[in-house]
Amino acid sequence: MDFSLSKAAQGRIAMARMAAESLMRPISRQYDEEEHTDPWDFFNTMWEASKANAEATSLGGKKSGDKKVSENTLLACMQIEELAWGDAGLYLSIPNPGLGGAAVQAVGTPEQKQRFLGSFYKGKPKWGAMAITEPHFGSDSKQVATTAVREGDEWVLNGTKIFCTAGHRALNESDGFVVVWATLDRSKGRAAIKSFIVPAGTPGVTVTRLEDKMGIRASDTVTITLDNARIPADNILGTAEIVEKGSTGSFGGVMATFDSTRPIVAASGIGVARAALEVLTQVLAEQGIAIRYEAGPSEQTVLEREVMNMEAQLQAARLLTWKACNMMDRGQRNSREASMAKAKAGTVVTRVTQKCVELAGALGYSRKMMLEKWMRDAKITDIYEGTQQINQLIIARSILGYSSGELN
Amino acid sequence: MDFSLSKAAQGRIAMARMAAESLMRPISRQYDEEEHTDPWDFFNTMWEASKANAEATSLGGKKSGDKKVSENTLLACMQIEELAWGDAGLYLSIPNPGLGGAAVQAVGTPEQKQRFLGSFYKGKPKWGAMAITEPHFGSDSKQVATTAVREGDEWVLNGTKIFCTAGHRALNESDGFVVVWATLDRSKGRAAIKSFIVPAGTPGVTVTRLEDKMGIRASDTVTITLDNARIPADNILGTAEIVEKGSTGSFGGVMATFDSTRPIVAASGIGVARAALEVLTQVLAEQGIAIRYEAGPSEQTVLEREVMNMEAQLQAARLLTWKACNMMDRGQRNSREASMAKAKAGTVVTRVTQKCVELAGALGYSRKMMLEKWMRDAKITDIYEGTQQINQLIIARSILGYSSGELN
Amino acid sequence: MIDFEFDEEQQLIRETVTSFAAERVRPAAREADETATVAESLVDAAWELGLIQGSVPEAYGGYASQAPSAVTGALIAEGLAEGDLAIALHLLSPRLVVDPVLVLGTEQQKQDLLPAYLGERFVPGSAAVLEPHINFHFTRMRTTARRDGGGWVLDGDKCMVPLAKAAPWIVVYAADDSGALAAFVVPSGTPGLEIGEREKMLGLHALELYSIALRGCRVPDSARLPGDAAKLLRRARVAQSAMAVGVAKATLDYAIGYAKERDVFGVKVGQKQAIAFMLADMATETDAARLLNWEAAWNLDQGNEAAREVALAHRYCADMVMTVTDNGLQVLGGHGFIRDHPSEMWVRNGRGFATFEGIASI
Amino acid sequence: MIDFEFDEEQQLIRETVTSFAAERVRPAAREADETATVAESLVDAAWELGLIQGSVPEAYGGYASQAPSAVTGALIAEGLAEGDLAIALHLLSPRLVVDPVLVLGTEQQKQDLLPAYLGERFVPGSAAVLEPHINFHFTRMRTTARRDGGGWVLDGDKCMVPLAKAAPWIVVYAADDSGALAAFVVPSGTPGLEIGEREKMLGLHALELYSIALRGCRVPDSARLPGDAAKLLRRARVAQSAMAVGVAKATLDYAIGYAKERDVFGVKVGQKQAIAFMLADMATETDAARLLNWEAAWNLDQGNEAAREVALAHRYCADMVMTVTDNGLQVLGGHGFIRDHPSEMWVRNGRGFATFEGIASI
Repeated sequence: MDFSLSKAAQGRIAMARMAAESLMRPISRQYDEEEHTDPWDFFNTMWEASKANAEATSLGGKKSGDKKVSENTLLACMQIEELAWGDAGLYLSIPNPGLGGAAVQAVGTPEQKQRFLGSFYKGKPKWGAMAITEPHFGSDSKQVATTAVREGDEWVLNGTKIFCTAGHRALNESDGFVVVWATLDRSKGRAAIKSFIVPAGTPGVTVTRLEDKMGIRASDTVTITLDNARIPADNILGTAEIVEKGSTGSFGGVMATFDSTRPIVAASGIGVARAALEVLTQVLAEQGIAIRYEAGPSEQTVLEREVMNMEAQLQAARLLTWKACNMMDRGQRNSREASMAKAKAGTVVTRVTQKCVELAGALGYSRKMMLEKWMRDAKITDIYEGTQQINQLIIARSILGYSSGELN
Repeated sequence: MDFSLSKAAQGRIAMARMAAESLMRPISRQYDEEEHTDPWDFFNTMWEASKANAEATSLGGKKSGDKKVSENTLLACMQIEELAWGDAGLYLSIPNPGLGGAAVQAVGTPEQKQRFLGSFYKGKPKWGAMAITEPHFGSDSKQVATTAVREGDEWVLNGTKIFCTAGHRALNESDGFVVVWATLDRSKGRAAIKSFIVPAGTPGVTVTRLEDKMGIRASDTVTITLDNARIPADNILGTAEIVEKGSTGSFGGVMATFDSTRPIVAASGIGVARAALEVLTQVLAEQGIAIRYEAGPSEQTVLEREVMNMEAQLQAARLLTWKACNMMDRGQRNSREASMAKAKAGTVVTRVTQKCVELAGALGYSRKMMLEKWMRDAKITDIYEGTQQINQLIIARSILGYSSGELN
Repeated sequence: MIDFEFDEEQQLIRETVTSFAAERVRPAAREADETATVAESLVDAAWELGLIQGSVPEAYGGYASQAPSAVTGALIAEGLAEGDLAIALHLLSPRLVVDPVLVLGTEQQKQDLLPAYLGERFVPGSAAVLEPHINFHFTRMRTTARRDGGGWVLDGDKCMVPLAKAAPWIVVYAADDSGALAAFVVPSGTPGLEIGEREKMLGLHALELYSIALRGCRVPDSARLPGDAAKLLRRARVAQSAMAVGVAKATLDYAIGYAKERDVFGVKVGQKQAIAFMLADMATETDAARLLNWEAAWNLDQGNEAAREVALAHRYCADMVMTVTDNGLQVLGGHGFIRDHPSEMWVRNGRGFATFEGIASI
Repeated sequence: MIDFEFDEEQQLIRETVTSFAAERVRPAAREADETATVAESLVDAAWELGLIQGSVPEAYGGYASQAPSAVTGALIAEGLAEGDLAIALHLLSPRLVVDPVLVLGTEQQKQDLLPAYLGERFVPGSAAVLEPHINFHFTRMRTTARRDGGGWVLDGDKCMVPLAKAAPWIVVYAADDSGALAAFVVPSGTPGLEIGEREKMLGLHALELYSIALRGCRVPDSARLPGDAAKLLRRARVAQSAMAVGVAKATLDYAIGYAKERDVFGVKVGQKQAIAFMLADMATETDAARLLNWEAAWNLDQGNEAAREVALAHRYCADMVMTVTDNGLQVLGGHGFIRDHPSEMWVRNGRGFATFEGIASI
């Protein structure tokens, strides 16, 4: 058991922190106010950095193969906490393969990985995205109604996808791609749901709506309409057979990517909440208020206790997140822990940011400070990549030993 | 809209408060420690008082027929808050017709009311009780498996009832009665569930177990076994026909008695929690700590805020309870409000009494003070007469307009 | 005796306000939020309801038969806020001057100030209470009122001052030389009263809010309302708390509607216990908060100081509305985060209730 | 690097303790609670596990190879408390003397006191920390230690002193003349050390607890442990918090078992979202609290003061265990209120964690 940060972790955090401070914070308010505009300077800078990083990695410069236990997932979470500390909307807008890339990485063939990820960091900034949700369902993803029909060497996709993060930038602003969930046969349920890589420029694929949101406004969230969109036959992720659940490439396989993305979402929320708590305690310090951690209830002020509670809750969420990462890095099954991290962080970051706004009084409520923005940004943590309720279901099924049929 | 106490309310509260202070508090700890013993002096005193009161009422001395709006339910709640403030276990042990009597009052024929309630307050102390729950079900009362079969001029009852409050005193310590829920035909569901008045001394009726409980230890909670227990045919409450729900005497009719008993349970819990909060604030006052209600979070101590929160929560629960009573007294349907009062009070009194123990430190945890007892007594509020979860279901069905089939 | 039934007048006012809120205010709410304006036509229509005029006695141009009631004020505040909080605050802003003058003012002050608010058309009122620092509390203002000859000199900074540009008078709250809370009616254009930029906030986008600076702002002795200003701010807290209940009620009903429409796992969202119980809890808490606040209002109407009751209700309502609006958004899942639905706006507006001080009055 | 995996020794200790708790402690728990005793045979069996001996270096008669670890102590405390809290506190009571002496004592004190605890059989230890007043906080004791010639005079009242009658030494915590927290090893029978009646509490029935009075109780200078006594009480907080996690874990598992067995509305109780989500939350909070407390323990093992980390974890665990045990009872409905099931006992024991101070040590 070890609670110290490795050198690698310290380095990753420092790098991300630098980007957050120098590139994200200065433009954070602007791109919140100017919804649906693109911070190209930021994109380009991040893109060049990622490019350099990708080249270094491919040259073997950053291998960590000599370590007993990997900390790749952990490092990713730590990095993302820092970036979201900078700005959660901008973090989600960084040109990268995103959730679509994660799916390709998780269940794609070597050829697909090469084709879509191998040369991703070439040329101009690009985005990958994932399209699951549809207008008639949110959490119940086996309800996918978008269809994929095989015609010759192509798949023909039809349907409407909503709440696709970075879909606009993936399809309209770059040569990116979107991974689209579609069913081969609605009567066959989960087993028939497959994911398909839809590249930018595919005819019949249109971004039909840009959502106006409460927070994370720098990030685009779009509706995508697929109207006889044709993609090559080998753009399907996994097998086209309708197989039993649990197999690679099936619904279960794709769902498993949530085990890595949920801790990441948790970490991003924690970054936002930490930003808020830091600013609050800084303002308090300026007023000469220090937190007396070892004071009793008849001495400690409400303010001190609230700050203390927030620090404990935030650290609890962070440790659950790190635990889920640590398990993944050790190759252990972590669905329960990933959902615990996500559910806990969703609640905590929502409450912490709301409480910081409250405790900062009129300053907290004003757009002169960033607290109100962070409250708006934090709330999405409890919603996307599985709402609080979905994650509670997953945890409950796991501890009770119930199937999704027994508990839903 | 009026938040003032009527003269009648003030009188009722003062009377109950006197009994609570002079008769209950002095023996409260003793009958908590000496579980399964009977405070006969207390029983006799209360019985004589009730007798006198019953005679006065029957002579018309206490009629309130000249008032526009009745406050009978409200007065009952206020009285019970005071009695439970004295001791919740002793309050439940007061010889009276109890929940069994409430059922007779609600759905009995005039003849039954006369027979079981008309001369109730004659002779020695008596108790009435209600037996619903069975070993295999708690909240889902349509699962009643105790059977009632008509044989000639009698009903023959068979089954086991658990968690019957005052059942021991009703059957073994007095000439009381227990109202037993039984089914005429299990295959017919709710509509076949009837309630039957089982008098003390009925052969085949045995108290087979006295429960050891966390709190309200002065009150007996028993298991009753019915082994070919025969009662007169006219001891059935309501009709013996298996009719549609909603009719008088049917399951729905009996369930409706909860609309009056739930606010009463809420009130009793509020009495316990108020006792705890009063003692805590008194101890604080002795230490020179006054609550600064209008202080801000950087001035107010945690202790002050906790007390303030508890006072607000308790008063909120009390007002919901009074609202449910007021509606009943006005003849309005109050199922939703009765469940709101019960659910809210269940949570609040549990938390308030637990918090009082905490804030009083080692004193609170010790049996030298009463706080720890009140914490044990309060918890039952959230359990009996429908758990928190059952009341949430009722509220949710009401606001969503769902049937019990649509939401369960 | 304890009774929760409305009397006829209360019933009438409630119905009037509720239907106006449903028919006129709610449909205008999102556009008002996005454009940061309240439409003139809406203001005119609301004026016709006589919500301000009805609280002022006939002697000063209104048509009230008695002193303004905090309970009635709470009914109006809740009803309008159920339509939209920012619009409600705008429409009721005249009370920010009318109510202090009626409750704290001298006969002369009433005659001088009230008739201006009771004409054919809406005249905005304003109050400067909040200050832009983290330890603000209404009992300890940093803004000072210094005795100077026959008048007072006001100094300090205020924020979230509603309609400060358009209002002919702003009631400024400050601590006097003895530290006591005092209220001053300051006419617009008074030298030393500097109205800053319009403020942008988390919520209340439609309401014009300004920071103001008081720099040696000199007012005559007659500007001071002689009554107990803390009493006024307690009344304001009751009005605000009633608005919190209105916002919670709006949220609850919208979430119920959504939960009954939306499918999940083969049933409606509302048929899932997790959501159903959340809604049940929202309903219970909204009712509980309303009752607690009514009791505080009733206490004020009885002439009681009610410092404790108001503090309890204020705190309860502020916490309640945050929880309820947050849960109301959560019921909608991803849709709750999108500005097509009002839920996120109610969260943003709801978050302010622990902060708002004196921006509503009864 | 951040890693949550146990090392081999930790794994071994955990398995040993957990199985002992399941096989020996839990089955004895209810009877111990009702009869207010811990069976001798159980104490003897636990002594064989070497949980105390393993924390003392060989030089003093134990077989530890290193300084006592707060992380290892937390594993032991959690494991035993999962069996039963009162019994766990009894079994680990020697540490109330051993740990302070090891951490705060001089070489001479270690040699004088430790071997007595490392014999063939269990020797009870005791510590006097809590005081019977409402504003107790370990940083501000009312019990005083006054310099007097070459020794100290102790005065004050203590409560919840475990095994005070049987323990050969009680470590008494008091504020010295400078107000600093100090620890004194007081032998039983010292004049002025008056042991009162056995105390009855809400929970912990099986643990012998006493009030004690110190009335001019004179001890030599060598009785004072020279190290930072606050450090010790922070270690105690970590041990207590670990026990809170153990109680929560016991509650959770029992409630899960019940929820999977019990029918309601045609399914199992656990298939209802309201109960299932409550259990999910209990599981998450138990895990979260454990991690937070481990981090605090780890910080202590690094030699850090960790005042903040310990305070955060202590508060978190105390709140967590109350919520979890209360919900654990609620899952059982009426059955939870009956003493046939352990749930109500866990609530009574769980409620104490915000109060307990120094009755466990690592």
